[in-house]
Amino acid sequence: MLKYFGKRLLVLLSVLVGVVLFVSTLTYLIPGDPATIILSQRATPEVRQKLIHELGLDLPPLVRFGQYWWKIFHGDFGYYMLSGRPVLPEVLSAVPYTFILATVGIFFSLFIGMVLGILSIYYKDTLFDHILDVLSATALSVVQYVAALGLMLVFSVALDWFPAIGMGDKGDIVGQIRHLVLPVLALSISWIGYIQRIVRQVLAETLFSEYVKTAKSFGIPRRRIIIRHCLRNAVKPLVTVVVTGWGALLGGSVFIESIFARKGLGRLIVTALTQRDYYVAQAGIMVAVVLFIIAVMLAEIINAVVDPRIRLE
Amino acid sequence: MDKEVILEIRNLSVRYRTRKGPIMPVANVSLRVREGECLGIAGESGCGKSTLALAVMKLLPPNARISTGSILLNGEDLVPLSEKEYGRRIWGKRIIMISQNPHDALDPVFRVRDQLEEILWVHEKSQPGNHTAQRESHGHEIERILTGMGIPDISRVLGAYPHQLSGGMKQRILTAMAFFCNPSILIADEPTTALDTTIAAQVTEMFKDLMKAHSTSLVYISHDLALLSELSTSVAVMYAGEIVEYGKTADIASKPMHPYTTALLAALPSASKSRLDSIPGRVPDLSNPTRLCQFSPRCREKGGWCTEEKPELLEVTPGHWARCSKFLTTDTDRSIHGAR
Amino acid sequence: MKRFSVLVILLVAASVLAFAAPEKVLRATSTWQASFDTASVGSGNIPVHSLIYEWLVRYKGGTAEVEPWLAKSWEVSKDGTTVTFRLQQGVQFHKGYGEFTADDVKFSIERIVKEKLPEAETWKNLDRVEVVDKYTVKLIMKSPTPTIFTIALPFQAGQIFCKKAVEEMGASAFNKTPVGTGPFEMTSFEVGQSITLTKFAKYWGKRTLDADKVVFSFPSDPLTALQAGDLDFAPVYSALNIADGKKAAGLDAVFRLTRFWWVSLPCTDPILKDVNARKAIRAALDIDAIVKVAGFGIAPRGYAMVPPGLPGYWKDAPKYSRDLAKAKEFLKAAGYPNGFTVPFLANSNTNDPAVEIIRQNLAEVGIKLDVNSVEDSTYWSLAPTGKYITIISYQTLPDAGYTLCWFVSDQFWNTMKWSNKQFDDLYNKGQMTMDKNERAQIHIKMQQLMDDDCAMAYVGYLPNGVIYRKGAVDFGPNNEALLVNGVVDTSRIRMK
Amino acid sequence: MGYGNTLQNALKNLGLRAFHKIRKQKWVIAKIVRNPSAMVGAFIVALMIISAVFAPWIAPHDPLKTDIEHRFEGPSAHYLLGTDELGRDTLARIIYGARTTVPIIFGVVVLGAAIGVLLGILAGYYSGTFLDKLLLWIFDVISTFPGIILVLALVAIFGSSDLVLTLILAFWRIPSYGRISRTEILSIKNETYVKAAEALGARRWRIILSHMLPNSLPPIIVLGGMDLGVVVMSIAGLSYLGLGMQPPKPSWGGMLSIGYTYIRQSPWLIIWGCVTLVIIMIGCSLFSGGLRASLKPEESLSE
Repeated sequence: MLKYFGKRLLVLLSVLVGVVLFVSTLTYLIPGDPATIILSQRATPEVRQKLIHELGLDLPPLVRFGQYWWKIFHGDFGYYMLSGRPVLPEVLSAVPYTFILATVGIFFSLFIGMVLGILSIYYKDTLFDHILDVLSATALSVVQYVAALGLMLVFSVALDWFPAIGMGDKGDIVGQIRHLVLPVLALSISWIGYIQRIVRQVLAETLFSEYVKTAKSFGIPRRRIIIRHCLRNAVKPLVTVVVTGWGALLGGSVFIESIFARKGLGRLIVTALTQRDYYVAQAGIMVAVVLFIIAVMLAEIINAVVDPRIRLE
Repeated sequence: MDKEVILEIRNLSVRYRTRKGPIMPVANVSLRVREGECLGIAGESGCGKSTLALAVMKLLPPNARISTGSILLNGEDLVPLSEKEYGRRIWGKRIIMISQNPHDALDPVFRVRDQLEEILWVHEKSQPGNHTAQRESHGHEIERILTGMGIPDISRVLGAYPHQLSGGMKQRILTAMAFFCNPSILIADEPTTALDTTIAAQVTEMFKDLMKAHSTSLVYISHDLALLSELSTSVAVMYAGEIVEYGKTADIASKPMHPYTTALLAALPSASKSRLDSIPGRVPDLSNPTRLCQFSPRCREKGGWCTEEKPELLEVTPGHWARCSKFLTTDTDRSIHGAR
Repeated sequence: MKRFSVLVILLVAASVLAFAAPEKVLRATSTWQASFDTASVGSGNIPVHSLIYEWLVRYKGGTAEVEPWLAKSWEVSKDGTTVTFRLQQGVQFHKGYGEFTADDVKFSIERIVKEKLPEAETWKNLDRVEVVDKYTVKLIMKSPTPTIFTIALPFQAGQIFCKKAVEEMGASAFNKTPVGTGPFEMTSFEVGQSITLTKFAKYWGKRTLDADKVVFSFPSDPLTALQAGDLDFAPVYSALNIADGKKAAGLDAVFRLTRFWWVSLPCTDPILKDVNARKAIRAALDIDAIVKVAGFGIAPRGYAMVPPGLPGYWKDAPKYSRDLAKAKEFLKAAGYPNGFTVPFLANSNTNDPAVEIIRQNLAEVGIKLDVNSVEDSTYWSLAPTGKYITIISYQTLPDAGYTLCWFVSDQFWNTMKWSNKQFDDLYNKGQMTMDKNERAQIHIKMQQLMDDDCAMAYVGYLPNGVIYRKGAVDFGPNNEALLVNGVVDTSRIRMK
Repeated sequence: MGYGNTLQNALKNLGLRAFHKIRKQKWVIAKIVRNPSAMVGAFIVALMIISAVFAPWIAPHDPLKTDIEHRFEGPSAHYLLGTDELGRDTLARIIYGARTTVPIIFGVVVLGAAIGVLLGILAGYYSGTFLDKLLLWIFDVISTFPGIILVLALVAIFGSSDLVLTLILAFWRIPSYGRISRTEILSIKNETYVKAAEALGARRWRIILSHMLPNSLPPIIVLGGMDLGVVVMSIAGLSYLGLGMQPPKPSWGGMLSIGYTYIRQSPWLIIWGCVTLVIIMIGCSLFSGGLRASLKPEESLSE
């Protein structure tokens, strides 16, 4: 089995290289010249030339591309264009915040989504099932930044139960939790809908499988069949969706982080892209991709553990 | 001498919604299963025998419904029962069914031991008396049951996952567990079809021993008449959703009445026969059942009377019914439905 | 159960601690500035940097006049080329970098010119800075320069840095740990997330803002944060934000109408290089509709570039109103009787409704606009190229010369690429004349030239100011905390 | 299924004889008709297409005509759903929004599915070979990119005209179609009837097109149904970042981000934006759910 994972790791590493190559070519092609965007209106032409030369923006793209890669090879991931600070520490410092948001968000949606999925199977084809079906479709359609604003207006402005922006100061755990509630809610509404639909669909399929017929005919109670047998077999597709979703969220959810003013990878990458801060964007995307690949590996390991057929291949 | 009737199916019909419109794979079938006996149901594939079994077990797929008739278990009609009531009183306690295809019959993600222990636990919970049997004792009990059934190398089998075992092994395990649960009726839906002959013979032997050891009455579905004649006390032959002949095994084996049964018996290989007769034509399409005798297009003994009206299931000799107009001339009109 | 009770005690202790010492914290937001070395970056983020750095002279509350600050007093030489400053004594720099002396003034100003930093243009006329003694310094200019007191010293180019700190730390470290003489010193910051400034105990001057800590954060939607009470004030520079701020319960807005707002008509465009084509566009535009739709009841219509109330305001500028017949005439004169097609640049992030009004106005006379709606950064990269008509607004500065400097020939930010020799000469002359009225007349003449040549269609004045929570902060008498061009100087804010 | 029957009786009582005729002809449609939620879904999807095709005849006003005196108004007799920042009628903009958005979302789904399925079938059929690994590698590269950032970068480079946006979003959706069709092909590949066809010497392409493609269609159509809603949401996300569709044409995604900008001037814009999106999403999900139920091969008579 280790050989199997070894091969998979190699493939995923090659994917990382592929994505990184794709990223660096992409960010160079984005129009808009950084010097104009960064420097103030009062900058004189000489200052502009100085900056362009310093940043190496006047070199032909291929040379810059090579230079960039040569530096990466030596562990230098480039620097902020304006302040010259090295990029990697800043990007890595954003990861824990995104990690917390992504993990809490995905597990919260997983829990609620599964409960609703099981309920809708338990009461299959009743009115309750159809209502849940429509509700999950509505949840799916919730656009993140609209949800974020709505939750803020209701819970922060009107009811003032939770703070609107920020992450709470370092020591104060209660504050950090209170700052986490609204972003997690805004993040997980669409995921709850998505997971509920998947759980319901997979359970529906397993409900008509042979082994469920055998279990039924041996008198095993319905609740036990759904929880033990159907759900256990639903874990595999569910894990793939949840863990890849978690990986994508590790790439940071752009809207949630910028509206709730939370530090995060997604916001960092998008601000860097809009300010054409190439090195920050590329480093950010690389870190996000590495996290995503770790998530994919995790998914495959969990699938192997859950499904003996893969493990003993 | 007849034993008491435990399960009676009275003109049961099942309706399927399919792509080509509604069809009736089971058309007002009536049968009786006596206690401790084995009723064999024979017929070519597509004649509705499995649908009949699923109907009795209330495991019909979503696009099928019991349209008419009733299923009486010790006098209680099961058709109106809900799935919940089936779960509480019937499944695993009064009736158990073993499916035709052993390969998917066990949950792929659980070890065999866990699934058997679950069945055991459920079974014990339903027994009156205390439920404090510990988990260890389950383990021993299972080994005791399986060794009793002559299944070799128990520890490997129990520790394995379903996909690591052969079809035959899985079928034997399921049969052993079914008999252990001691249901009043065990429905075996062609348990040996998916197995090769040697293993099939072992499984059949197993059924015979278990029949003797337990008081369970068996409904054995197969397309192999030879097998049924060994195993069952009475046989019902089905064709295109209808019972065409029904009676004691001995009567049917010796004096088959319905042309279809005679043709089936003729098709069986035996030492004396050099060439096998085959039945010309194909199984009729169930989506437009004829008003007349379904078998007439392939019947050798076709006569004038076949085209007049639909033959009834008539009791030609006591305890031996056949659905063929040729018996009408001897004005025997005691059809199955009128029987006591 | 035992572990749970320990957790409860811990939580209670943590929350009590938080309330034990009620610090007075001012929470605000502003634009994120990657570096705190405002000289090297050019556009200082005034709301933040006004707490850290100070000036020799600073603007009097809400006016273009200046008052002594780090310089107690000063005399100007007869020929107007030399200014001698007497400095405050005993002023301490942050983080124990010692006392503020004349060397720091010399270093701060000459550094800009020597290293060609963005504000080098402002000190173009500087000869040298001479240290007379520890608390006296002489500013010697090549020729009399009125801009010293109007824009150079009290604004970006005049912030005083600590010579010792910059030399010891080196530029890259300095831009992370700024050292100035301001009432607050920067204690921590997280990139793109927050900046924290704490009270500088040994501050020399009279303190207006008596907060213990000032925290800047950067939400993308500050209005909701204000309503939720997580922010006290937020600088804004759009009519919509100010209108929303005034409308929202519990909030109010203070602003000055100092961003001049105009439709830029590119003069090097093959069709629009003919003045008649440009005049046709100006005649076809319904400016009042634009102001009504995109002004949100805050931004008024304007007829010239320098806003009213600032020196150089052109009182009797011509007031154009929409005249389709005239527009048709101009089109015929330009040789395009049934109109033409020109590219238009729009900023998609602002969802500006004016774009649609302009498109429909011009369509009525046959001028078809090929609208490119691009995101913010691409917009500000393409705007200065002079290939598009666009509706745009620039920040005015207290000195009218610096408002008009953008339209000198081959200036990078001259979006129309309009060049007029007479305009350039007037600009240089303006930078030399010391007399205020004469200088104002020159600036008015410059605006007339631009108007005659129809390089742009004036629209009006957009607001630049602050939204704040009522009862949280106060901006002083006639909003003195708001500089004359609407930028907020946080050190002059009063907490309620 | 008591719930389903009452709906049908209601329809019967309405005397919709035609309704009965439909039921007889098409089995798939009959299956959908039996399933009420699929009915609702089909109705909404039809509504979307009708408003896209017949927009000029349905819309009460011209979506581009501005009315400066009545800006940011709530629903009124004249403007049923109220007006936007330029006084344009919101209802007309929603209906005309279909005209711009429906071609894009169907374009994205059809294009993404076509390329994705093609590559998926190739990968599935030649599974184990280098081609399979390469295609899977490409799928991984595209889908590993963190969500909207890939689309954002591509739109920033190639601009956001309708065609370019469709191509980019289709490119982004290829991996999900590719993977689904590949797994379908793998499961079908060693089915007996495929082996039989190969044994009979059928040419490879004929097998793929005649046998494999029809069988792998159901899950792909279902994913396509769901994707319609997802694409609208990504356009909404892009418009928020300023990379949405070119104004002044109205678009469903654009409405949300404009509604967000002017929420304090008039909350109606974002309300109707969300309502439209919710209806579309419900429509697509229920319709695709219905498709899945009806396209699933019947529970064959397990003889």
